[in-house]
Amino acid sequence: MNDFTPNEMMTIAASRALTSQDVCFVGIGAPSAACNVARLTHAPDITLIYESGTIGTAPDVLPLSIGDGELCDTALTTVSVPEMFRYWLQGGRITIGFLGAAQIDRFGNINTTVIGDYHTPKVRLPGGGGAPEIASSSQEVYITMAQSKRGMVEKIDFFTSFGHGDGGDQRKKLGIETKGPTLLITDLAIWKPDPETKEFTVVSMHPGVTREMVQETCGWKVKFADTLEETPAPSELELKTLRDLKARTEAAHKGQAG
Amino acid sequence: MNDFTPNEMMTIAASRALTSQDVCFVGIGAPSAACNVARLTHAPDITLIYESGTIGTAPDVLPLSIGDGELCDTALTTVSVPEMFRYWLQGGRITIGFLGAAQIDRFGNINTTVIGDYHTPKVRLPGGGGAPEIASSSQEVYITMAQSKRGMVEKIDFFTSFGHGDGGDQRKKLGIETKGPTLLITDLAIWKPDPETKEFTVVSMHPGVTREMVQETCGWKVKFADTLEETPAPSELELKTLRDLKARTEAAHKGQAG
Amino acid sequence: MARFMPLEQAVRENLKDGDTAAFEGFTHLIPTAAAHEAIRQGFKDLTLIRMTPDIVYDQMVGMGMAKKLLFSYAGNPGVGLLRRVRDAVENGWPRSVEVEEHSHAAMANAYEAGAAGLPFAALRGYRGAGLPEVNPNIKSVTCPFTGEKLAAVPSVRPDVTFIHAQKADKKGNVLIEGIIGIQKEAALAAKRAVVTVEEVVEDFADAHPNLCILPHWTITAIAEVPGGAHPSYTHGYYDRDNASYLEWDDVSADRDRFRAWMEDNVLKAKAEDFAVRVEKLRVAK
Amino acid sequence: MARFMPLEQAVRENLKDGDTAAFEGFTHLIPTAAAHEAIRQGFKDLTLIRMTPDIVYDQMVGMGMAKKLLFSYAGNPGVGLLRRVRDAVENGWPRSVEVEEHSHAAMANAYEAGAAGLPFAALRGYRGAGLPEVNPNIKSVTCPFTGEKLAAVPSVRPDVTFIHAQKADKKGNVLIEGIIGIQKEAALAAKRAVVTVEEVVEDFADAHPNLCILPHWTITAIAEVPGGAHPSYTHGYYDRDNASYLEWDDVSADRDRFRAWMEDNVLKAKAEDFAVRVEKLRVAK
Repeated sequence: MNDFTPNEMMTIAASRALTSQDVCFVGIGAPSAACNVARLTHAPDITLIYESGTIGTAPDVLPLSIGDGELCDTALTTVSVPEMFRYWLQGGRITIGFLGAAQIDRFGNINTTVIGDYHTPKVRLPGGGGAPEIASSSQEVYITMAQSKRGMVEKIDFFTSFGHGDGGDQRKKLGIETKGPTLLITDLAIWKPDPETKEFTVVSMHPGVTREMVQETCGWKVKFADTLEETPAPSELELKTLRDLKARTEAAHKGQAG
Repeated sequence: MNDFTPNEMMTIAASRALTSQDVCFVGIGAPSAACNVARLTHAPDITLIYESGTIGTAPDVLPLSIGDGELCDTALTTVSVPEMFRYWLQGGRITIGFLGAAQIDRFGNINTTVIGDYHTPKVRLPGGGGAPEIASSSQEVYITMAQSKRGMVEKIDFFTSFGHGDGGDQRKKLGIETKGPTLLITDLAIWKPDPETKEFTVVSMHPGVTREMVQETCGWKVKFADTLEETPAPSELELKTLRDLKARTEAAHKGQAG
Repeated sequence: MARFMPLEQAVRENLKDGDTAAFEGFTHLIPTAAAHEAIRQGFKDLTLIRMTPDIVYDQMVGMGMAKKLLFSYAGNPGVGLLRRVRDAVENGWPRSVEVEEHSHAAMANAYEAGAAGLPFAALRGYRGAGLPEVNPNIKSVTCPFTGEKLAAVPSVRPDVTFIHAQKADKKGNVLIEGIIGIQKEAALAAKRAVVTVEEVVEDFADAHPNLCILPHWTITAIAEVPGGAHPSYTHGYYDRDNASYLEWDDVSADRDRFRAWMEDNVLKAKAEDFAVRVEKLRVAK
Repeated sequence: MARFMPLEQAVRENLKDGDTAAFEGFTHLIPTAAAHEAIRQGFKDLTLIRMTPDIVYDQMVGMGMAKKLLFSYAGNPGVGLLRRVRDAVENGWPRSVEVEEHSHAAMANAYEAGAAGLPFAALRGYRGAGLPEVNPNIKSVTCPFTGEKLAAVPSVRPDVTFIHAQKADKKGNVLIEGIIGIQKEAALAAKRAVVTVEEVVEDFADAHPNLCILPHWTITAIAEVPGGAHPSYTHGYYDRDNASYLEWDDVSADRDRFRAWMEDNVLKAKAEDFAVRVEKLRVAK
């Protein structure tokens, strides 16, 4: 039971950052798994919100999209999409916006729009969806993604959502009152922004991970905290909860045929 | 059965102006009675909307307020008040806004706000409620009120809602694209605005009414159309429908004790 | 996070002298019991917000609790004028009251903007109307695409909003049904939201997914007060007491009679009395 | 006034070359049958609006029907990219497509403003984001009370909106349940609204008063098309066909395979085929 994949460690480490008091705006993919593991373990009263309008949802399987029927069936209430973005996100009621990223820089700025030039893109990605305002209206933003040189870059191609810009107090200068990215959880480490520069700094490495591994999979020169912790390995309960969730999810999504 | 009061004639004449195709934003009082008589006689498919959010309502008794439970019970759907004013009224979906008035002038401008100066009023009336935007956003406005020198005045004390202003094309000049008041039904006559000046002009007098009676109860010098019609007397069905409705209403409202 | 408590405590902990307070309800679900509790606790210098101040605000103004009213229709619905409000505005009795007056459309939009965290609301409104001349809080914005000029009003953000609702569940989620009015927006726009409910149920598991529900984490305090909307009504529980609204027109016509009525029916009463008042008005479930 | 008619007629009468058209549905209730009918009828030069263009717009773009896309998230939800949209944007195959891109918040507000008859929507959005630099339709307004600068976007007013819903009643009123998304706003914002429904029932007399209902006089045409949202789903009728979304990732990866699939599954198919496609996905009532 002590065997676990880096991806599992990532999801579980991310889940630990959430509490029963949080109202979490959940992005699809890794954030969704982490949020639901938190709900199924130490944060049973966490409020999960998906941008499709489902508030206080408790899915038994992970949704493939942000609008699966399971989300509505298990929600406290389901509101319209304009209400979701006006009253709930813009209204300042989200404590944690939880995002994934295709490209990220050291200041938590995210690109999910294009690789290359916007008008003549090399790769046209899906775009921001809810991310631009999740990043600015949530009280804090957590980000989770697997490390790679392609994903963690010196300079992102497009500012889909704003993190800390060039660092320092640039958020404030732009009139953004919220905290922005305060946590980055990868498959190798936990990162927090430096209090001054806002550059993401490794504060904890997952079991078995070395500084070299972190640096090799990151496109910028990594800063490490003076006192570096080791992320506690997944507990049996955490691992079982995550794996059961994934197994239920796979069964549910494969079990349907056109 | 041929006996009827001027007030009954007023309500029934007003009801005849409505059709099954109308989407009518209903003010309380005389407009409410007229709209429901129309629904119960010649316009069964008329859509009645009250500002409390009830759409397509069909009350068995007249509501005392714009938010009686009966309105919700019999409605197609009930929406929030902001939605009512944004999507339904401002959205341009109301064909007829039906208003009453405390004070009116010859151009259909209405005052239900104050008698006397606004800041030191002689009588503080309830105010406009929905009227300012009912008057500007409905495709047309019908007004109904009993005639009196106090009510039909040369100059209103306050512009609660805008009719035709000083007449002519003043609505257009103010950027109001809708038709404004196109019909005034009193207990004595039916009035329509002159095509050019927009001054309300008597086009039909109710049975037994004389020009003198109309003038004596009106604070401005009344204009009469060249060809003046006589409003057809209430039919048996109309009168019975109205009286039954009033009787049901009275019984319902008196039957309750605190 | 919603905490359940007696109404007396909920009012005491969440309202204070000088607050900007909304007791909202659009004919339906008027939080009368909460307003009466506020009257008993004798607050002063309140700015009272409500689209349709009716007899509850007539009572609070008549008791001298309000320094300012922000409203869009100050009448006894279907009956007539508010005589205590008139006495305050026209004669300054028992104290003068400042008035900030809007249209329904503007106030509905202002609450909506408050719930949406915006500083103002834009609407196609007030054209040709007299209110912009007497209310400096009606300004304008210009559409940057079409050049159209629209009315602008500040969003409404009360210190505290009181509403009445059908049900809370045990976690403190609140369900509002029927004529839902402006209550969701009024609660979300406020710093603190206090809710009285007809009853507390286990959960809303069987409720339709699209109903009007306020999650427990949007609410400060909940008090169970059966009948708490009387003489307004609670859809599914009891009917509107239209006779009481008609009666109020007499009671409020005279200062002494008003005072005596308030003494008997509010100052000497308590939240539990509301259940008795609606007994004959209850509807078959 | 809603008229009932076959889908073929509803599309033919309400869509034309060059139109600005929204086929809306937020994961749930995507009007696939209507989109496929539009593909069969071979329209050109459409401006396609949708918050979440998914495989339906991938198909329409791949068939060369769109000259412009207005959207906020162009992905196959939970699966990946839209390969036909990519091919059009990156390589101009089968034709180049103009892109107007917003955030979800901006588009939701733009539809909302369209339904509300306003020319623009204001939101606290886009701060620090890159889109305002590449989209000239993102401007700003200043709050006349606080001086705060907010983002402004033009309201969305499609020539025609297509949506799918659970039920119509015999008068043509339409009921939408579950994840209601942006459909009410999209229908009300449009000049013409076309609705496909799972079934037609007598009336909605037993429905809860606060459900999402579009009155018949807001709708142009209604066609009964059971299964019409497949591979999306209809809450209460059948589940989302997630396998089909995964399959599309393969189908759409290759131009020839895409064309062949479209020939077999869309061009040679008809509206009635949708009922068969959802048979195995039906949920217990």
